[in-house]
Amino acid sequence: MQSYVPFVMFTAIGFAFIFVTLLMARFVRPSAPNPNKQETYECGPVPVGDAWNQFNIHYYLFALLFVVFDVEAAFLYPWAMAFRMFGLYAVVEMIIFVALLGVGLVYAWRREALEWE
Amino acid sequence: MPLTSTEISSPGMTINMGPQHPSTHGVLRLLVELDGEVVHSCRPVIGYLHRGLEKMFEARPYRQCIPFTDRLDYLAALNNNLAISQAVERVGNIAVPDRAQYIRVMLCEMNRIASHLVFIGTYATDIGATTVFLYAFRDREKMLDLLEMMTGARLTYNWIRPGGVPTDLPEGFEKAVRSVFEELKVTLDENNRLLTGNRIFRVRTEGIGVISKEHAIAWGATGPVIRGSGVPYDIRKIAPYEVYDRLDFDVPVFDQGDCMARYLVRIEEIRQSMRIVEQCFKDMPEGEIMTKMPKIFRPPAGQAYSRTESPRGELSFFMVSDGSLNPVRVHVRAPSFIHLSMLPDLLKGVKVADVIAILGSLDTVLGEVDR
Amino acid sequence: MSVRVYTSSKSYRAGQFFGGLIVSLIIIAVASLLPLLPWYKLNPVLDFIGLHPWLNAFLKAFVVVNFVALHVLFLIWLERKFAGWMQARLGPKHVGWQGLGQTLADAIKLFLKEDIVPAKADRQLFAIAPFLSFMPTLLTFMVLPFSAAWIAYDYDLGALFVVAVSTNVALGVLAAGWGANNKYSILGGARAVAQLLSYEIPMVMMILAVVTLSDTMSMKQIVLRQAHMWNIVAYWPVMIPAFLIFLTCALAELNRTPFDLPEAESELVSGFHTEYSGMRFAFFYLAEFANNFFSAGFAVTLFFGGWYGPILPPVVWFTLKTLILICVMMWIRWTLPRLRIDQVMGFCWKVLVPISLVIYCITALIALK
Amino acid sequence: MGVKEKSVTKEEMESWRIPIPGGAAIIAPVERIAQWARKNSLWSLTFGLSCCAIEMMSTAAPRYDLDRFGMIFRATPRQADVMIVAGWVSVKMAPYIKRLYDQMPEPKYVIAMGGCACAGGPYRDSVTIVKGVDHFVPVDVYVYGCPPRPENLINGILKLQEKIASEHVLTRNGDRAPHREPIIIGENA
Amino acid sequence: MPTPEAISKLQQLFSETQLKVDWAVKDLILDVECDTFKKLCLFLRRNTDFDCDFLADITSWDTGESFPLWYRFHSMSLNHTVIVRTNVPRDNPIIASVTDIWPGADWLERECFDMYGIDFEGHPFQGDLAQMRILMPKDWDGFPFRKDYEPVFSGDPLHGPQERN
Repeated sequence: MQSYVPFVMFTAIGFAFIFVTLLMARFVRPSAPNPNKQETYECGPVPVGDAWNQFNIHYYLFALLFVVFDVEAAFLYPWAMAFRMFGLYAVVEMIIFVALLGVGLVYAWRREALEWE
Repeated sequence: MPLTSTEISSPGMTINMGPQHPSTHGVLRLLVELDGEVVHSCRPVIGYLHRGLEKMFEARPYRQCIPFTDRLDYLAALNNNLAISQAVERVGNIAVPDRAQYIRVMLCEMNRIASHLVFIGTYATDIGATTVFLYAFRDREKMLDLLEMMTGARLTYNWIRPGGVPTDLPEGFEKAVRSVFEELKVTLDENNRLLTGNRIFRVRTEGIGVISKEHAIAWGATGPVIRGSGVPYDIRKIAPYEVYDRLDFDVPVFDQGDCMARYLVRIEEIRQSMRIVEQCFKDMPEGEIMTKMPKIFRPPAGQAYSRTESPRGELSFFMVSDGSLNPVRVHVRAPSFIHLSMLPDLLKGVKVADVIAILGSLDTVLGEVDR
Repeated sequence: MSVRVYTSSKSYRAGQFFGGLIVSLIIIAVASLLPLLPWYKLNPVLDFIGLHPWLNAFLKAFVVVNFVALHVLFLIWLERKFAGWMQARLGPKHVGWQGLGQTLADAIKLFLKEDIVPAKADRQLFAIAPFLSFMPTLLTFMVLPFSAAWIAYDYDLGALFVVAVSTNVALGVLAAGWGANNKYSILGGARAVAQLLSYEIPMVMMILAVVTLSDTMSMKQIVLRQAHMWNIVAYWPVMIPAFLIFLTCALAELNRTPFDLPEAESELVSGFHTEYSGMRFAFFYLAEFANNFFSAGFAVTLFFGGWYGPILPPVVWFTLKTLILICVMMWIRWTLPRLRIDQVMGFCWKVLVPISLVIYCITALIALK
Repeated sequence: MGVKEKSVTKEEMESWRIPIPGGAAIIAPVERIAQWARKNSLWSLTFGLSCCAIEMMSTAAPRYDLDRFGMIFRATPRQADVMIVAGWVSVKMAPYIKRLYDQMPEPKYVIAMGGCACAGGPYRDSVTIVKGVDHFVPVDVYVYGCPPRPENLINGILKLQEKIASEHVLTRNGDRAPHREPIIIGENA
Repeated sequence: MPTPEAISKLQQLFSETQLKVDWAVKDLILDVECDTFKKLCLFLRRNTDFDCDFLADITSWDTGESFPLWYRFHSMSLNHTVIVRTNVPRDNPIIASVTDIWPGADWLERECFDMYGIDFEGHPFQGDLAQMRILMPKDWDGFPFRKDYEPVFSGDPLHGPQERN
């Protein structure tokens, strides 16, 4: 548990830093709201429609790819700490693992998942 | 089959770009319909600078129209002065002395350089290279110094007028011009290396916003836009005015029709303009600079138009006179106006970032579009 | 009438260059002096070895927060001055000596500025976004080793911790973009997430490469392994490309110019922080520059031997190296144009990811030796 | 229409000031700091209309360099302090400028740059042009000229800084209309 | 300048067309009636001796009795300019649109509509006043470039015409 103390403290102090600053600013800053000011900014004209609508699927695909590769990285970190125990065998296994992922990447590439269009 | 099926279409998002937008080059408003990052359709809305200039001309004597033309295409005010002066001269059958013609051509070319430098700067900013903007403006300041030396103003010169030019070249002008040009040639190469040789700039502009030759002609594009599409349409060559037929210069033409081609045309035009100015100094005859004009100028009834090559394209003034003090009608054929009308076609299916790249490459001036 | 025509000869331009060189050296010297004064003396005091762990952590966190805030003030000034120098102008000049008070004035002004929350915005998300973008940055500072003694917490999983925490910046950006209910913000936020996540992968792989070579994840240990030779020199065939990939990814993570699409001024006004004003906006700025410092410092830790260097104290060496790297990033920022989103993503997935996978495999083989 | 000039009493103005324990002795230095910060960090809205916008760009460019005075251009009104209306304002444009001004956070300032923005300029007899932006936003500094030279604009900015430095800034109410005394530069031009 | 044979052929086909050459700038000027105008345009575009593929300009003005329209065409291949003039009556200003021949005529025609109220038959936005308006605000009353135009002052700078002062 002891090792989490700095982590907790940093989070708390960071939070407090922003919070206190914003709170202090709250007492000194002017405030003069008006309907125009409250409205969303869109280059002067009144915004057309709402900004919250469904998004293109491309973003989603990149997120999926990211998850795959990040999980890979998460596996590799413990591996990097321990592979010296097993020698070349472990390295070859890791390369096969990475190559499998590479094949996946090539597959996605070929299926044009990496194209934005 | 691609993984990303386009059959699932999300409801479009309509975005306003402008009137206050960092890169709409003035107060153009683009209503862009987006699907994610891809533009479905785009509708330009103009008229935010409309001040009824053509109507105001109708209530003014011919010579008093000139100050207003400065504020049409404010980046190349002298070219506008020249265009309306030519229209008035054609209506009133006025001949212009040779020396005045040379001075006019020279200054117009210098103004063209200044205008193209603004294009380089703003276009670089549109693409994201802020530094080039400042370099271009640093060079432009030197050009403005020269123009100020001649005309006494930085931006709105009101200097070329029907019948000639008001003042002769000032002392030491040639020397100043030469020294500035020496520098400009160096800095132009530098800027050019920063952009043209830059891979990022190339991928952002090559093959983007392609205007085919037929398309450009059908839509009435002129100037660097049509020359970037492979049509050697330059009024200075095909219908020479002033002394352009006596000068030796090339019309740069590129075939690709993309943003890069339009950019390269303008870069090359700066070099050609410098060439023209240097020739003007060499060939300029001595003599009068202003024709004797009547105090009260009443041209005969009739219609006339002028065609000139402004930095943006074919700038033409159409003038109708009924023999009275004021024109009945002055119409401005503003090249930017025509170029903007091509936008909806050009912007179909491009990315948001390309909207800016394409719009910037047309180099429109909204003061001219809205009149 | 005569008008002065400004001309510049070759010698003038050479003078400009050397002048700039001298100015940059002075900047670096000043920058190295800044941390020199309090830090070196505070070093033993700050360790607080005998204190209660909670109090110890509290004091450390307090000092780090203040360091970050103050250093960012300096960094923003440096950025503007550097930009001025690159762009043939002067940069801030009239506020304090050579404009050093400029950022302070900006900060106080933003502090006194009205705070606007759009009526249509999601208030909770809108409010939490600055926290989400600043806190991960601050947490990464926790494990940044300025010297062997001056490290807030020598976490034995430091490198992994950095990877885990710094990804959360994307969350803050997305919250800002989505919460404001502004179309520019949303596009900026979506771009940011796609870009930050994608560039995370080659970056993680390169960190992993260094970890594999050093056989440790502790930041302090990574530097200690470089006592005789910097990583980038010792294993140059893999580490030079690794550093270049790391730098590229860092630029992308920081939204700096070839990759500043989330806040692309020419198309998305201000991107994800379009709707933010006053102090809330200041925190995005703060986070961005703090992140910049951290990325450069992290690169120094991984590749350039951290605090090691002759004569000068370790903290100074570390800061000096970091500042030089920051200047390189600024140099890149003020030189290059901006890419398009599909090109950014294509570059990452088609170039950086495969290369980084290959480099990692080679590194593993080297490390085995 | 135009800007409404509210008449306020001195007590009313005093009541807007933020009550800080310690009274004037504390307020004075705090206010001085606030004035210093505000005047030295005028972020301008990237907003150009016509010819004057080009001169505004020139002013930001290397020879004149607005960054010296701590003035940078921000693209969004949410982060801007001063709006330089550079150019003529048509009837079609006026509502947008009004909205942009409204969307800026307090405290905010307006510089009317050029004859057109000040009073209609050469287009005074055009039906579509508004005769000066002060018909719908309060203007702090009028910089005349057609277009004003960069030096002139810098003069206007410095004058605005002086004005800010003499303002009571720590007020909860953002409406500074009663304090406004416009500065006019080069009116006889 | 088109060849004499081409000009004589044009005169045979369009006998009612008045033909004039402006020798100062060597332009061919054609005066046509409103109803044969479209036919002439098609001829100019399609005939290889004229080959007017480039529409340079459209404008009109107000004489008090009618709205003359002035078209300037250019041929890229033959490098000559042809000007076509026609008159539309003031009480019923309507003329065929040339947007189907030269797409670039779109905005130029819209501008003529905006300023003079001339209706272009066959224009994509024909009859839709709000869409046709291009420079003036959508809700503007009247056509400002007409000689008899009297603005209705609203007094509000944010809406409607401005007073002259």
